[in-house]
Amino acid sequence: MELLPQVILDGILIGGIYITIAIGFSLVFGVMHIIDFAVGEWIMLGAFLGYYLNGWTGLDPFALLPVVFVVFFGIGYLIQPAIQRVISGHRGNPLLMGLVFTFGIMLIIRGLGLTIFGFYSRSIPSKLAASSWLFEKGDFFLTVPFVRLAGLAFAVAITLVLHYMLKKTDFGTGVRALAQHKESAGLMGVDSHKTNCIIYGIYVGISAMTGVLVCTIFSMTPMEGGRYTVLAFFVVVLAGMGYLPGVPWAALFLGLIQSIFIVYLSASYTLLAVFVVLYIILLISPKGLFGRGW
Amino acid sequence: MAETILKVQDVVKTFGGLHAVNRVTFDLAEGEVMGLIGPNGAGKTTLFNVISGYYPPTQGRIHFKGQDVSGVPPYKLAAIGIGRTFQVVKPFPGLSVLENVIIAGLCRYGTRRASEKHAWKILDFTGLADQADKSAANLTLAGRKRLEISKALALEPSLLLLDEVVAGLNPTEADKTIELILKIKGFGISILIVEHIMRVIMNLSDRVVVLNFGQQIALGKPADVARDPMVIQAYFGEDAA
Amino acid sequence: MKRMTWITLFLALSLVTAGAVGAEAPVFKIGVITSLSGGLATGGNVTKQGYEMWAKRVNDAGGIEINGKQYPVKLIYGDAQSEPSQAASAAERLAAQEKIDFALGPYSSGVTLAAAPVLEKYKIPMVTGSAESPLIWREKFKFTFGTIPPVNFTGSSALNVIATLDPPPKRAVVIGSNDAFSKATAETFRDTCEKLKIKVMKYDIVPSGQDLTPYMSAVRAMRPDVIAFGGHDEELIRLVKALRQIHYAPKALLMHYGVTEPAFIEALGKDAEQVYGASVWTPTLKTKGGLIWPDAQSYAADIKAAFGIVPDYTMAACSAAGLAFQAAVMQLGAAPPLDEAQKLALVDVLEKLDIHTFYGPIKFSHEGEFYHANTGLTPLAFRSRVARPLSSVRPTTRRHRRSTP
Amino acid sequence: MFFGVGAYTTAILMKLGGWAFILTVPLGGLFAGILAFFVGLPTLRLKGSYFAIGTWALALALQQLALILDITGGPDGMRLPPYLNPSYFYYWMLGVVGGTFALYWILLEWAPFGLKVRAIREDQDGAMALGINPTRVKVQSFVLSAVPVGLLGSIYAYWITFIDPLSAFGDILTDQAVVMAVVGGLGTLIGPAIGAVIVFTFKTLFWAYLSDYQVLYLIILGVAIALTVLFLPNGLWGTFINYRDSSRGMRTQSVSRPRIDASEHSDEQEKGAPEHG
Repeated sequence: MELLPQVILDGILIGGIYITIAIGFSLVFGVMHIIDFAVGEWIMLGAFLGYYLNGWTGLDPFALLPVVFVVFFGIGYLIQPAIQRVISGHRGNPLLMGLVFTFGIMLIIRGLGLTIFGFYSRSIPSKLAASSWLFEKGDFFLTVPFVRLAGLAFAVAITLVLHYMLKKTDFGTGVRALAQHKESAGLMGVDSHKTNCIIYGIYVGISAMTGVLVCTIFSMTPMEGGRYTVLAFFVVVLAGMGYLPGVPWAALFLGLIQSIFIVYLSASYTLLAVFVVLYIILLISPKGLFGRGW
Repeated sequence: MAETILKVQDVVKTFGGLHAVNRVTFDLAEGEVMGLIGPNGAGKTTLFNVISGYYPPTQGRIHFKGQDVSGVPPYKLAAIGIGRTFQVVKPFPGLSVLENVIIAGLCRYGTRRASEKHAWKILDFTGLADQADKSAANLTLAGRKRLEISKALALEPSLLLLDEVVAGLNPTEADKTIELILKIKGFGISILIVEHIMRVIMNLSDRVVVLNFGQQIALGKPADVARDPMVIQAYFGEDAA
Repeated sequence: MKRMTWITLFLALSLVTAGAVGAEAPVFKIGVITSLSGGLATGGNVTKQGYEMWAKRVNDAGGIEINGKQYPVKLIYGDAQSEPSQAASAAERLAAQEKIDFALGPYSSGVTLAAAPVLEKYKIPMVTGSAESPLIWREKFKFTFGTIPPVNFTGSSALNVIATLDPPPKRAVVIGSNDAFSKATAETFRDTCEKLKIKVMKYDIVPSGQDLTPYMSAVRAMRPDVIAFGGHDEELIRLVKALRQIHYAPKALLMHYGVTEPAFIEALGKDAEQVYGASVWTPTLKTKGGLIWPDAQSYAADIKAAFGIVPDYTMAACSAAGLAFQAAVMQLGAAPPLDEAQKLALVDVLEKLDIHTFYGPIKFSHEGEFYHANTGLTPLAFRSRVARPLSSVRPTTRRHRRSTP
Repeated sequence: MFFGVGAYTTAILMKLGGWAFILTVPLGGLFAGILAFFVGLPTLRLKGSYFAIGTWALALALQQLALILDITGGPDGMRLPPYLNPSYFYYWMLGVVGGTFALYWILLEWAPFGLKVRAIREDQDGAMALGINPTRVKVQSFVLSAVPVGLLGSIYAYWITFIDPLSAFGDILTDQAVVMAVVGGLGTLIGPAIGAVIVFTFKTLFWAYLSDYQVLYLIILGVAIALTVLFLPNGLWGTFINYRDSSRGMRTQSVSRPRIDASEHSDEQEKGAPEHG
């Protein structure tokens, strides 16, 4: 049977999930130079908010995304000043300071998550999860799971919205100015404090929505945040740290490697392959696949 | 005439499409002081970086003591006798003045003890001995420029590349530094010096190379070069020519 | 450098604090080494609740009666953090500093394999209510016992049931997650399939935490009758969801662990149907016990009242591990604290133990590949969702006989 | 990563080769050093955070390899015969740690090597002009830091008697080390040690008295880290040093003064990096 189309499709669909995992993370790094260790925890919290909202309202998880975004945008907006304090001023090595601070945040969230949600896996039911398109013609077949397709569509939508926001709006111009030069952006009238808060809010919001998505497609436990932190990290490094346009391609690349490797080469060696590829790419081009990182 | 120590042949260095240095050719004799001048952005520091190995030349060759050293990394050049200073001074701010010089001496004298002895001699010579225990970060600008020279000297170079070691100093300090350079010249060390202040160049140099937009526009005795219309045009604009 | 500092200080401090623990009221000090944090915390917490339930009931009754006097039990926890090295450290701390009389064992095989030698070193008997990897019992630890039979003892039972389906399955795909327990499960599935003349078309050990959807697409193209998967709880949930998403249902989907777990059923809802699994205990089982709980139903009711959940076999096995200790120490008639000779004697008693509990019979094997595992039990095969035993099947009797001559 | 190499060297040699423990320890250090050399050569060309990410990826790859290979026992790990004598290991560790501290002290404070390292840390271009080959010094330091870790990995394997890919190549210890480094102050020898004492004492006390609230431990640790970073950016030790120095006034600083502000300069380097690159 001809598997290749299916394998490529599966890779792309996995990549779609990786896009949403990594894109907010990349945005925050690009603008504020923060490596947020808690990214996986935001994803986890979002998943659980989605789970409970779904339980109370019975609405489909995709319909709940805006609510989750608004709630976590608020949380991110409120937390950002603390992070800003850590990475600014006369402190040694702001990058490391930010990393350790968010590591602390991660432990807090994980601890609270375990206390409140318990240890078990949860997953959000969705009508979409039970259906798929199936094309079959002789040896050729292709299954398109609706829920994953919706995930990819969501990823593309998020990417386009961010792109539009950064390139076409005044706010976006301010953000880009801020990313390039903090002081002169301030002189030109960009309110860096507010802009940073909004960007961080957007990032936390996107991550939380990703959580809902992940919990619908896979499942979630309060312990699992770390896995997504690693994924976000790898995608962003492949894309080039802080180079936003690279994220979707890096995510798809990673998804395809995984998918092709697990089917055609050796299932056991899949993760090994992912790490080796990451290492080699770093050696050849430290600034990511496109050489455009920070 | 003494033997040639440095031979710069048709050296080109481009960044992207920009020719920072374009076909520069000159020789430097043993014991000679060569001035390298030109307006801002003429490519002087880039040429320095090419000669001292920080950038490989895009085209052309550099020979030092008859040996092709194009593209050889800086630390190897330092070991075979090319010392340099930086326009933006690069002391190790967390280390003391003495330690700064010891590091340079390590290249010639393997042990720390021997290198320290050597460093004291150098510091006596450059007049920094009384500030030896000071942290390099706490030196005045004049002190830091002098430390740059001390470090380069500690390598016991046969060729010294000095990048604006006088610029920014007050007249008294400047005179002291010029005096120091003349003393160094007295040891027979070849010197290639970049400087904006004409007075310095005219006093020190045996010959002068003039760069403008990366191009070599003149080469010769200071007095001749000063009269060269192309040089005057480069420095004072079209109207003066 | 930093790691080195950390380890040295750990060592130095553990030597310093070793002498600090003084005499207290006579209680049985029981160390509980399990993963309360880290990736295996879900299972770790299940074991913790099982042990806790037992200790609570013992202490409610005033303690364990030894020669007419009652001695309460005190549980002292050591968090294995889902990491063997941490388990060994925790065991070391419990043994050297807390001077425990007895230990109740960890969740997951890797962690047990790390803790067991340490306890062996200090001659402290341990009964574990989890850890189903055959590896543990192959190591033949003198001081380690387990109430759940290893997966190669139980795992084949479900396959035996599947083999009786009509029409009989012919082709299988076996996958295991790459951790000690899951890999052992997958190996058992593979070996049993071969024994039952079910052709294993594909056998793979995959790194844990992978998205298996592309793999399943490939498997689907092979159209196996059975998919057998060895893995931990959330991996099982993901696999079922992945199959659902690509709209593929093999005749039978076999998983060993977790199919009877309420979380599994809750997370998957209807999708949990068609999943087969093996287990050794359910709350509906008919058992008769002497100590504390008269039957499975009363135990389940107790757990429900205390934690609001339905106990699974791991939790029950953990409470039963406590019962095994209780029975053994009562037979021995030794009051706390136990000295080294008494601990050795306790091992002898445990080896000869043959009791009936709410969990079923407990009788540890003396030799062979099931050395010190509880082979008194009869494994059951399940179909999930209803979590009702399909039938009770003896495991391959030949093996069974060899282990208990 | 080098910890795992040391641990697996000892485990494989003792278990499959039947070697004596004492012989395997130096080999653990040696293999860690060799690996550091071959890894360092290409990886050390990378700057700052990219280097960290590169080694991280490689450590994860090694972990996967240990999970897959047969010689390492795969996910089942390796078990060594237990040796009942904690003080034996205590002296081994003390010896290695003491020896390492002494060696580092000599190399960094007395030998030319220390000056070269500091020169590169402060200004790489400046150091190159003085005849220092940065790649060489970096690889040397990398190997030097890997060897003791490999030795400790060897000892650890026999002490704990069980290793598997997660414990040997896991990052839990690394995380803690980062935490301790920052709690205790960065860029000093003593800072991490103080951080380790505090974290360890806290952990022990917590386990002793609040064993039922393990999850709380995560939260408290998280809060402690966050508060330290927020209010004591130089770590406890660094804050102490700063306080001591400022109360002494800005007098001449001695040569061997621990450099708390190293990170500020490295930050400048980071910012400057793209221009040189």
